[in-house]
Amino acid sequence: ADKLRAFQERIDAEERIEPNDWMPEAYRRTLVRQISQHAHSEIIGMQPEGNWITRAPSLRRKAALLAKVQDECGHGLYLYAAAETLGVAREEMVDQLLAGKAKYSSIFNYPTLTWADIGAIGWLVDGAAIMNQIPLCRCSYGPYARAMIRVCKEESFHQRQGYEIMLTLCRGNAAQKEMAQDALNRWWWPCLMMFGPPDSASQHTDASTKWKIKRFTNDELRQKFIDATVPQAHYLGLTVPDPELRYDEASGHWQHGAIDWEEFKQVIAGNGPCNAQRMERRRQTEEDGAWVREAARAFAEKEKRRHRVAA
Amino acid sequence: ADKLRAFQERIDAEERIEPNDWMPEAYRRTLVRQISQHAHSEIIGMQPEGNWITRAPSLRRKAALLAKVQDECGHGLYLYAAAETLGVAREEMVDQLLAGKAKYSSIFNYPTLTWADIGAIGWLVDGAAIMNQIPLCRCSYGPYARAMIRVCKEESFHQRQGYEIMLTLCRGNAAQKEMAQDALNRWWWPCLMMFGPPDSASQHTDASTKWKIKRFTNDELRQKFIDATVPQAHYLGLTVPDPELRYDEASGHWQHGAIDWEEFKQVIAGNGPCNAQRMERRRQTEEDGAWVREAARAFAEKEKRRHRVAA
Amino acid sequence: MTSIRVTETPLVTYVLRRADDALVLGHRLSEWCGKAPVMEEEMALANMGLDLIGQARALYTYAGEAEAQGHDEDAFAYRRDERAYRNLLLVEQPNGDFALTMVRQLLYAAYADPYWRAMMGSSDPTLAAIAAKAEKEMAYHLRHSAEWVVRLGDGTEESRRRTGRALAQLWPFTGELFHTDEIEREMIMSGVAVDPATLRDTWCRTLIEVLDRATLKIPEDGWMQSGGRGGRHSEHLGHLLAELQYLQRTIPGATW
Amino acid sequence: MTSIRVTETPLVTYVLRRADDALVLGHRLSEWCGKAPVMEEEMALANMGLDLIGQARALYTYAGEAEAQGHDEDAFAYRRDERAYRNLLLVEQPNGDFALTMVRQLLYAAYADPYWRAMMGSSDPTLAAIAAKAEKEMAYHLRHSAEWVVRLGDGTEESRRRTGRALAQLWPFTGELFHTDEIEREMIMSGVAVDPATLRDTWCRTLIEVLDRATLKIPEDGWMQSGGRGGRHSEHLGHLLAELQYLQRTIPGATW
Repeated sequence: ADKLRAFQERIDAEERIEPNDWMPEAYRRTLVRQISQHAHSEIIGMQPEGNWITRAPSLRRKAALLAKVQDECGHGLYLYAAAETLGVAREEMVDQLLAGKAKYSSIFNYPTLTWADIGAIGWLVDGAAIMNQIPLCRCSYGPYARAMIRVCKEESFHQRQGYEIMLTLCRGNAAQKEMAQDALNRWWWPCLMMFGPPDSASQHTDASTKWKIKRFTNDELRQKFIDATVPQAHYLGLTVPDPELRYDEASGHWQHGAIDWEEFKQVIAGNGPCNAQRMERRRQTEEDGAWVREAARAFAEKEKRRHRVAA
Repeated sequence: ADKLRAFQERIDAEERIEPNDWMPEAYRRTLVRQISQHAHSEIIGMQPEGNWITRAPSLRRKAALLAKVQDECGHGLYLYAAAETLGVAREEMVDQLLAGKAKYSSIFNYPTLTWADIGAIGWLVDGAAIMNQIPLCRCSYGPYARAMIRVCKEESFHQRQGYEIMLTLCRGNAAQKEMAQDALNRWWWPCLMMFGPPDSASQHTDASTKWKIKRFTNDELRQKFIDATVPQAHYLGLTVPDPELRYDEASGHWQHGAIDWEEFKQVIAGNGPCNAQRMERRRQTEEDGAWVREAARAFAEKEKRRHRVAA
Repeated sequence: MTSIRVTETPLVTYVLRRADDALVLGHRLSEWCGKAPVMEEEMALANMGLDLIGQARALYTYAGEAEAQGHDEDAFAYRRDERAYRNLLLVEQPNGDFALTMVRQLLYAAYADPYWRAMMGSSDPTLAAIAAKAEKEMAYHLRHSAEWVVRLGDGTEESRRRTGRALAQLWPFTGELFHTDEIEREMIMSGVAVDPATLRDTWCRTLIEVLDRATLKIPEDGWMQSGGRGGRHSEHLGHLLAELQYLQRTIPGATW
Repeated sequence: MTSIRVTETPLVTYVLRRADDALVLGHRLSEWCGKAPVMEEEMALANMGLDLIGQARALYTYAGEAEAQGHDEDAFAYRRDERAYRNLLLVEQPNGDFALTMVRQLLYAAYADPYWRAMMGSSDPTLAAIAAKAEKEMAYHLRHSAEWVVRLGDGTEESRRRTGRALAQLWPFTGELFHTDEIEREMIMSGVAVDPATLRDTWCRTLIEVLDRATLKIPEDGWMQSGGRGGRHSEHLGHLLAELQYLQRTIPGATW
């Protein structure tokens, strides 16, 4: 109990908790769950964008997209590393993902149907991710906070890139502009859902807030995102697909229409358009690569033996 | 020896030899080799054309091409059936193909690079095949002769279709016409090689001629083909890629330049541009389908048992 | 822009949806060419592919007449983007193994056979005529795919596992077969179209009967995917179209 | 027609050939995205893909300058047909399994690393500058692919079998690395290009050294395939280009 009090005092004093420090088991569990989910999201998130690398419409875009997807893999790797400081191995986390026991962001269960989706993902999905992640740069757990600082820097680069794709399309010909509007239509609501259920229904907020893992509520972050994004949509000349959207002079906020939480629930439950495809692909990749990992292990063993003999 | 003389007399009298008739072992072996090679050619020949089914430029062409490749498979099947009347099972023949012990027509070791190649194959490859095959309709072995009658009928339909593709391209825009000329450039010489080595170097002609399996020499058939094809090329407005080609008023034949028999030798030896690819694909198909054939066998077994129990 | 803009009326849209189903499934079957597990099956898969491509051509041609904007069958097939395609998600699913292809064919044919039979009574004489031909073809597809599903389901352990997995994988795409929307209702009301809801019992009975012989069970009805009729496809269709349309997109306006 | 017509001079052709090598191999590597056997390898494959696409861009841009017909990098990449592509057959071979991809990378990098090193002395300052960057990159590709080939060759039975098969499969495509023709000779004579024949020993030594550690043997030199430099490709390139070029062909003339 003393330990617990001391721990909370450090949190309250905005001190960083480090891997070797004492921490409550629930704090550790919450962090492992959140960080690994976050890592899984980066890895699964490679798929919808990866779907357009071979079809990117210019070499510049192709290179930028490949680099972006590579960054996501990098984010996944250092997030797994951050989670490993809490005593759980990457393999274990990946197994949980493949077994369907660990979650990843529901947004990646939507398909990328046109090139404009690549713009929309950068602009909206990365934009929403950044809103979620900026406060995490001040998260009480040191390794996670430091990982997030790096992630956020790269994400905002991606976000600008995505917006620039949208801008190019919106200044392009009629077909391109239509493509951009269509992408906004399909991604807008799923992006609002990225912030999670409304505060009235959220489960994890309380403890996470006390531990300074979470610093804003879902609804607060969602509002921030909307306020930042709506003017950008207008600048692009696009229509946000929410007939109830209106600017509230008094609060200075954009007020949105009702979110279809039933859709969110279904996607979380595994029924999104691409859940099965994403998991199958990840599983297939693991399976196809098994012989390579085995060969690498066998070779490392041989090398070790050879060095021992040589020594 | 009596039997042999009687056999040769029947041949000389243009009688058909049927499966249950006595025949010399060498006759049987020659036929099995030739018919199975022919069957393998039909099956392997599905690949270069199959390569363009998903990319055919109109629905009419797509349907026609799919139907054509299907016909080839059909030819393969009844040629295997004709060979089976000589006491060799289809599986055995296919095993020989997969083991690299049986040959197929060298022409199918060239790649189809553009849509015009589909036209060129129909026009030239099928055209050459027909030249080879029409005399086989009068082959001394009944089942083979009857199979060839059917094959030839369908082949000449394919040949007209191929020519019509070329005609459409040659009447089309500059890009299309260029495509057509390019295809002729690449297919012309390999097609001349389809008739086999020059008579001066051919091994099988003698016995096959005596047995009325073969009725014309390689060079005779090649000349027939050239005489029929060159005016068609001119009608299309295409240039035959043989600078030495010229019409000989005296003989009424088109005289061609020297054929690069080294290329032919290499392709026969397995070094054509696609030999490895064609065999690998056939092997892969066999391997991928193994579980299906096994399931079909297992089911048939079960059904047999069930019927026995019911009876 | 090499794409056309379709002037959508309920009839045009209704016909295009069926045409797209047929073309996309026919294209998928044609991808098997040269890769079938037995040579006899090369013939059968090509046959079914040809039937479907034929249906697509007749339907596209009719859509062009109904639209009266001068679009022929190839304009619809080769010059519409992924988002303008209106086929069921079921038919665009990749071939997978032979079990998946045959289960997909069964699920579709068990629907399409009674569908076209009913459409023979359409108040639209062109559709009724197309239906008369298509019904015969789909009856064969149903028979053929059912035979294979039974054989694979009741074959070896391996084939049974694959067939069960294919069924589970494709099941969520079957809900869409029976959807109707504003457009379809208008066509149903006017007697042009049949109400797919009336086909559901037949479809279910056929499947139960086939799967029973295959020693497999119809999956429980869970969440159903949809979107194809509105042009919201899976990620697979775009790749199919990139290949299908490449040449017409590269040399537009040519005669082939 | 959405295709361009290239005004070929020896320099333009020479540069385009190298650009096509880099683009096609870079594209192949990018196809691995999200499918690598270990996550660290996702990073490495993407890195190598990015290096090659970067090389292609620099070379295409230079080809455009040399041609002076207003063609930018994308015109060359997206608006030339298969027969106008001039890459080596080696680099267009499909990825196959990880062993094949790594052996392909080794065979190419063992050539490209000394090639670009030598090209740093080109009399053409733009090519010399591109070479300086490319050489560093290819040295990494060589190291990385060599490490994997050693690991796979000397790993398990299975990995050894796959690596040996990959080597046998790709070997016939290595002859083309050292070909020269009229065009190349002109460039060699003028000091713009290096004679690939001078690189052969280095290439062989590198391979022997790597394959020796991998417990594998260099295949005997048999018949060698060629044709890529003249636009006579394998059947694989057309499918790659259908995907690569789809969007530019569909909506031509747009800015992306």
